[in-house]
Amino acid sequence: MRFGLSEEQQLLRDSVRRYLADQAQLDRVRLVADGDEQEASSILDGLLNLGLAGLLVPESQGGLGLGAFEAAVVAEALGGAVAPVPFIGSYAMAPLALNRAGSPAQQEAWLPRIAAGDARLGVALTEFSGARDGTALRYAGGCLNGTALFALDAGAVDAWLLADSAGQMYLVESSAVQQRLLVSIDRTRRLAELSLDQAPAEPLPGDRADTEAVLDLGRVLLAADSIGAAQAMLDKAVAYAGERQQFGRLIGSFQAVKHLCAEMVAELEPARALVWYAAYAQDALPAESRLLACHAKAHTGEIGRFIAKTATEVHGGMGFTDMLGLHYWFKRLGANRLLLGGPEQLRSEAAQVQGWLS
Amino acid sequence: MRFGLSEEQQLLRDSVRRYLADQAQLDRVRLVADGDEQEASSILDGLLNLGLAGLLVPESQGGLGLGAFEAAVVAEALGGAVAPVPFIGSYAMAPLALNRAGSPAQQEAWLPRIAAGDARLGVALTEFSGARDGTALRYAGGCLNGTALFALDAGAVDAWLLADSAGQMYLVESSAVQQRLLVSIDRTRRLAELSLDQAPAEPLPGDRADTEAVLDLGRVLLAADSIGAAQAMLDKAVAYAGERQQFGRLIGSFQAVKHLCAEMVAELEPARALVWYAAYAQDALPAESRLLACHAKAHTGEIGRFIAKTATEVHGGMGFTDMLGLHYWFKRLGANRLLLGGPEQLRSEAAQVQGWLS
Amino acid sequence: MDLAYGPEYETFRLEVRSFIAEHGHKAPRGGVTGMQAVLDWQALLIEHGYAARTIPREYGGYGAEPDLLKSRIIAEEFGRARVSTGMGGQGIWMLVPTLLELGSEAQKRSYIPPTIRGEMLWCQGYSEPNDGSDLASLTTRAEVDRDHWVINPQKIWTSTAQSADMMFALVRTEPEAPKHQGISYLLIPMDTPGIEVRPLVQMTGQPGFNEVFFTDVRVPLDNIVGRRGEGWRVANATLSYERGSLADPNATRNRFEELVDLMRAETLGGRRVIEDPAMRDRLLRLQSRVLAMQCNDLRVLSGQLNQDPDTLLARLIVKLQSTELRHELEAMGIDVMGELGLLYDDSPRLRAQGSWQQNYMFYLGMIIGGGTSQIQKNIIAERGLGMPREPRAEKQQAPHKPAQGGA
Amino acid sequence: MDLAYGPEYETFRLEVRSFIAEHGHKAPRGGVTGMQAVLDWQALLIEHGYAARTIPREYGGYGAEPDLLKSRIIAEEFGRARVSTGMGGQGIWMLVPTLLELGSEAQKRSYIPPTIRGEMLWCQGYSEPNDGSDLASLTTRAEVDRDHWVINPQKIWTSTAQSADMMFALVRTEPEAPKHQGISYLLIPMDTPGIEVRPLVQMTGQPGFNEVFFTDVRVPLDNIVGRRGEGWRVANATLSYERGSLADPNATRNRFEELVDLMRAETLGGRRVIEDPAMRDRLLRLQSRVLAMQCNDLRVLSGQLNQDPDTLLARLIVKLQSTELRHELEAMGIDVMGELGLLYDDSPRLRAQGSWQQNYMFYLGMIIGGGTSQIQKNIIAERGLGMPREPRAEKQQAPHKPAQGGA
Repeated sequence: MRFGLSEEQQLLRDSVRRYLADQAQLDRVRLVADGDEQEASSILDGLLNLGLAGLLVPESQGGLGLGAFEAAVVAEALGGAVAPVPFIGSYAMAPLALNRAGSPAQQEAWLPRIAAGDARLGVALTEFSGARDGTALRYAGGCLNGTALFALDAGAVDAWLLADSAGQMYLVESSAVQQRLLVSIDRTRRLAELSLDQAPAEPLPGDRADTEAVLDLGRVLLAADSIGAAQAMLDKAVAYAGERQQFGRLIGSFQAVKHLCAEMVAELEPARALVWYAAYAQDALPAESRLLACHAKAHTGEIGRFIAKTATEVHGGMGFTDMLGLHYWFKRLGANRLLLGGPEQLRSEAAQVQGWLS
Repeated sequence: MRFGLSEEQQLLRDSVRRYLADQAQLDRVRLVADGDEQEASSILDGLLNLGLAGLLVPESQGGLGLGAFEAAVVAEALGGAVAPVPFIGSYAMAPLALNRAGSPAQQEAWLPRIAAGDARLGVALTEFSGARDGTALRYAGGCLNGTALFALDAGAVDAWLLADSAGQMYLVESSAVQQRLLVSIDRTRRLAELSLDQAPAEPLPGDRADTEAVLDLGRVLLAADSIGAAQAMLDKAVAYAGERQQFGRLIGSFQAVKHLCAEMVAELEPARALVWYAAYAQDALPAESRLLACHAKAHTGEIGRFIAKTATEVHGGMGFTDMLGLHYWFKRLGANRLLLGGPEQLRSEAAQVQGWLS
Repeated sequence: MDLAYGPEYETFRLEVRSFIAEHGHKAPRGGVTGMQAVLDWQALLIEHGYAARTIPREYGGYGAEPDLLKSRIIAEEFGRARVSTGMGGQGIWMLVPTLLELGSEAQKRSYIPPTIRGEMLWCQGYSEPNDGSDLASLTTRAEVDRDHWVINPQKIWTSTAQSADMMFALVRTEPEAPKHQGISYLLIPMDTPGIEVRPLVQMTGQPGFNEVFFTDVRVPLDNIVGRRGEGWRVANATLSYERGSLADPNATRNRFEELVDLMRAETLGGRRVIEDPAMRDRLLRLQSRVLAMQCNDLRVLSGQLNQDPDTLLARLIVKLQSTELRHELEAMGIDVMGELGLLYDDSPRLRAQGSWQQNYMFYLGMIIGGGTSQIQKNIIAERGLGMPREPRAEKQQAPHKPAQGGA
Repeated sequence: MDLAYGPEYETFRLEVRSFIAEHGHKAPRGGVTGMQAVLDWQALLIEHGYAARTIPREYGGYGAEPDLLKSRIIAEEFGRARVSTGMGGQGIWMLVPTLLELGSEAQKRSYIPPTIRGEMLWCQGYSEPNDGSDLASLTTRAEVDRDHWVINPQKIWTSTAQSADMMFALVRTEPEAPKHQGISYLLIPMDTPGIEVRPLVQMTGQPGFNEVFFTDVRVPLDNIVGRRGEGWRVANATLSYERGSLADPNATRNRFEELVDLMRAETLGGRRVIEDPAMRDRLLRLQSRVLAMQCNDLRVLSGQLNQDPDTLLARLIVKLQSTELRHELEAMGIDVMGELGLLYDDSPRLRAQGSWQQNYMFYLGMIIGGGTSQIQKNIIAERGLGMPREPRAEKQQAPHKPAQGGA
């Protein structure tokens, strides 16, 4: 029995962490956040060389054939470094969607290229996960029309994976989609609004349950990303409190500061265990997987906001400026809280999953 | 402009406080809590001698003709001493009900006797304020049948004021009602279950709005009682922290203890202002009175629970035993939170009052 | 992640289940069972290795090797079936492990067998009126008079002192030594002349704690565990057992399920409480935390099994989080019932024997006892996160009230 | 309770209203108004006594007697109409009151008139990189060189330093004196050679604070307010003005109403957010707190009017509670929008110019600035509740990293 990472999983985590520590330091994150495309693709290329693109692609299609837990291990490492790369959409949700719901032809067409790092998909599930406004996607005569908001891992993609409000998924070549980038508080990842006007679209044969599984995976990985980001903020707060002096004392020796840090860790440790278990459940415990995905994301949303605020407070004025770059983590946690559904919505879905709705 | 107590109101408060400090010390509260009827009526008699019975009775009926604000001033003082006496039901809600909704004959019959301390009414509004279970009151042929729960200020009453689920109020002589005392965690006030079997009942001519006003007053006064009780707990915590030594220091010099006390006061002060304003609104601001009654009670319910817990924690093990009697305040706050509706219910009513319900 | 315990353990689980299926009906339940049934059940559990499992056979135990997973399976299966896992208390949880580690052979032979059988009950004599969280400042002393210790004057917060046969106590034996080095660990028969027990009523209304007064209480010199002056170290061996036994996430999960049932059962204004979306959102917030603590518990278990180094923090936060969480669960139960949640003791209309109300207060006691939440946060920050200690302060005096009159 | 201001004041309120009705259209709004319009509006306000109301006429003000209720009415009516009450900033809020209290006649005549007209902008030079909450430990020094102060080396967190004409600053002039007694309060023209301003970008993405570097910056000796070494006392006179201006419960109430509007406007899955009972319960929790802070504000006002002694605590908790509350209001606005709440800057689909997102961060800055919530709690406990101070500690050193190699 082992609740946690196997040795292979630790190696995976360590290799991603090491790469990010070497190649995605804060100054490079800043460059990407400020729009430097070259830096962005250079950081991504290095990560793909570690095999991240094929993580969830079956071995028969040239991937590593690993599962949601390994993807969560990677997401936690990426969040820890606020890595400015596409991952959750392009290299986790999209492969899972193709693998579970795609036709053999669709799988052949995309999975080997994704695994090789030769193709990348953006993912737009918001019409299914929680539509705002009057946006909608309508499929008729082999074409999709309408608007999809908050497409994940946007930018230079080869195709889009979309879902409509009924949970039907589609593939659309990027050339048929008008992409308008959205500006998010979190500059480390890219969101877009997609407009489709008679865009030729291939439905995926899978059913609504597949779309739910893809959405659940996305939610779990956003939660894992938040665990990594929150841990980084906590570590920075503890380190700062151990260096900064006020009133002739290290601020970390003040009980008030100590207790803020203790409260953060007291929330973070159980949340991490919950996220790990939820990730494991995506592969191993289908009866619990939806419920755990909702809770993992709702709960990290709540504690992530608490930790983002509290760690910033421990830094005092320094936390509020750009000098230490702390706000990149703050904003990443803020974005993760709301992408693919905020806490209240997720809890309401959790009630539904358990049959508690009237 | 004065937001707070006038000089007369301060005198009223001080006279009640002084009386309670002299005549309702903790050891006498204990006796009443343990069932000593004689102590109970002796404490009550002294209070009635201060004029509390006639506070809300019009001068024309032999009372003082004061308002909800004065009643809140008294309730705050009573809560501060966990005074083991009937007040909110018998001497505030009942007179208001008679005054607003009673016929001239009913007013004549009861108000002068209440003001003189010669008669006392218990109040059972729960069928209207939030019925549990399958209890119900049915009126037919001049008689009430059914069950009413959580009658306030129970015990040796002369008559009962009851409301049915539609908000119609009734007076029923106590001899026609079977009273079964309920045992509450709060032993300082008495709750009862009433059973009525063909009990002759006099409807009050007033309408549902009158019943709402009576309920609102009850809620505001429970909130005021909680402010008094919470203030007492805070005062005790601060005093204890200033005497108790641990690790060679006064525990009040530990930042953690200081911050617990600061958090209590930071919640308590605005809540007190809210309750005062809500009490004032019952007399002076009819357009806001319902909303403020809901908020005053919901909010003191929340902060009362927080302060009850936190002040107990500051006392450590001493707070958990009967030695200092702190738990009488703890339990009074617990009871006030739920009587006539808990926070969630009250907030839902507040939404309704503002037209926010779908 | 590998949550399977393996085939050997699944076989063991089936054994446990069949034991429960066969014998479970004999287990004591609620408050109605007589003492003999409790003792018989305890003996049966020891015989099958479900109690005193790792206590050596020569001291009356079952003599199995320590095996975290088997212990876990026993707890899981008995918990699921809601069958008692036998007697507990400070003798079994705290004294027996301490004696096994640091007691003399004679002490082990005299005390362990009757203790684990439930025939010798113990209470803990650590706290004193003035020490609270600062246990090491205790001042109750034992002085040597020929072949006896002579003990004075008082302990407090002593649970079960009235029914206990024995007390294990910390007393100051070297008043000149530094605070932590002048303490010894003594075993005191509770029928020794000079001991007086006075109950302290708790806020729940029940007696639970006691004050214990000592007036020249004499116990033989060899009633000491470990050496003179080493009592602090002996007690700390025991304290780590205590902390481990405080919080059971499976009990919390069971309680959460009872909360859901309560929300399905109770109504307000004719609507089931579970149908109130605001209450349901609150329920689901709690469910997130219940699940998180269950997962945290699995991680801690895994850390013990696999010697994972990164589970220290997961372990240190358990007392703080689990007591606060349980307190909030009970609080919500009260709110679900509304005014019914105020009822207590033998009140008409009382629900669930008043257990929500009682536990609400009991778990506030758990938050306070065994290191308050404030102390826990210090421990997490200093031991877990390595944050700097507070600078040492000079001794501070309580402000004296000004004397009346006079110069 | 008497919430009426009385007939004199109700007449005054009507005057204010008719001024607003007649002139309100000239008030600057949003970011589009030119500087001249701002100055014209300021002049008009001073002329009618709605700005610089109590500043004596000889210093360019309106010269009215201080009257809390009239000031309140002005704030209420302009707030209700959402019309600007004129220019603010550290010069008007902090420096002018300080000069009126402690400045020389010459200082008053030179600085107050242009400051209140908005023609002379000030920044505050208090904080330094190493002092943070411990302001009195500042080390930037001014040394006398003939008839000038010579100032070195650095201030930080200086808002509006780039646009300011002048700085009022605390500098250490007697390095040998005790911490609080060696400080002086100087007025420094920002165009003095040797001053360099470097902006600090905030988490909101906007510049706001600055670092200001001084290299042998020379200002005349008589640019001191109060006496040499008395700067701490001078600054404290000013600090009390600053704290008063931080939190405006009427602005919070307006923002709450915008939150309700937002919940009516935004939808999720086709349903308006206000129809979600869980979100509505959260909204109502906030409403309780908004109302409570409004009432608390009335109580504080009343305390000032009537010299009530029991409003000290109500005043001390304002900074803590109002900044935390406002931060939570803004946070809820983001949640109401869901993913739309992530949008920022000039994003397509941005709502309300991104004000919820920006304020969410800005008010976290307010929580931190001007005494963090932790410092506020100390103040409440010690000054408000009279709790004992922490024992003084010896100076503590940051742990040094072990040197590489070597003995």
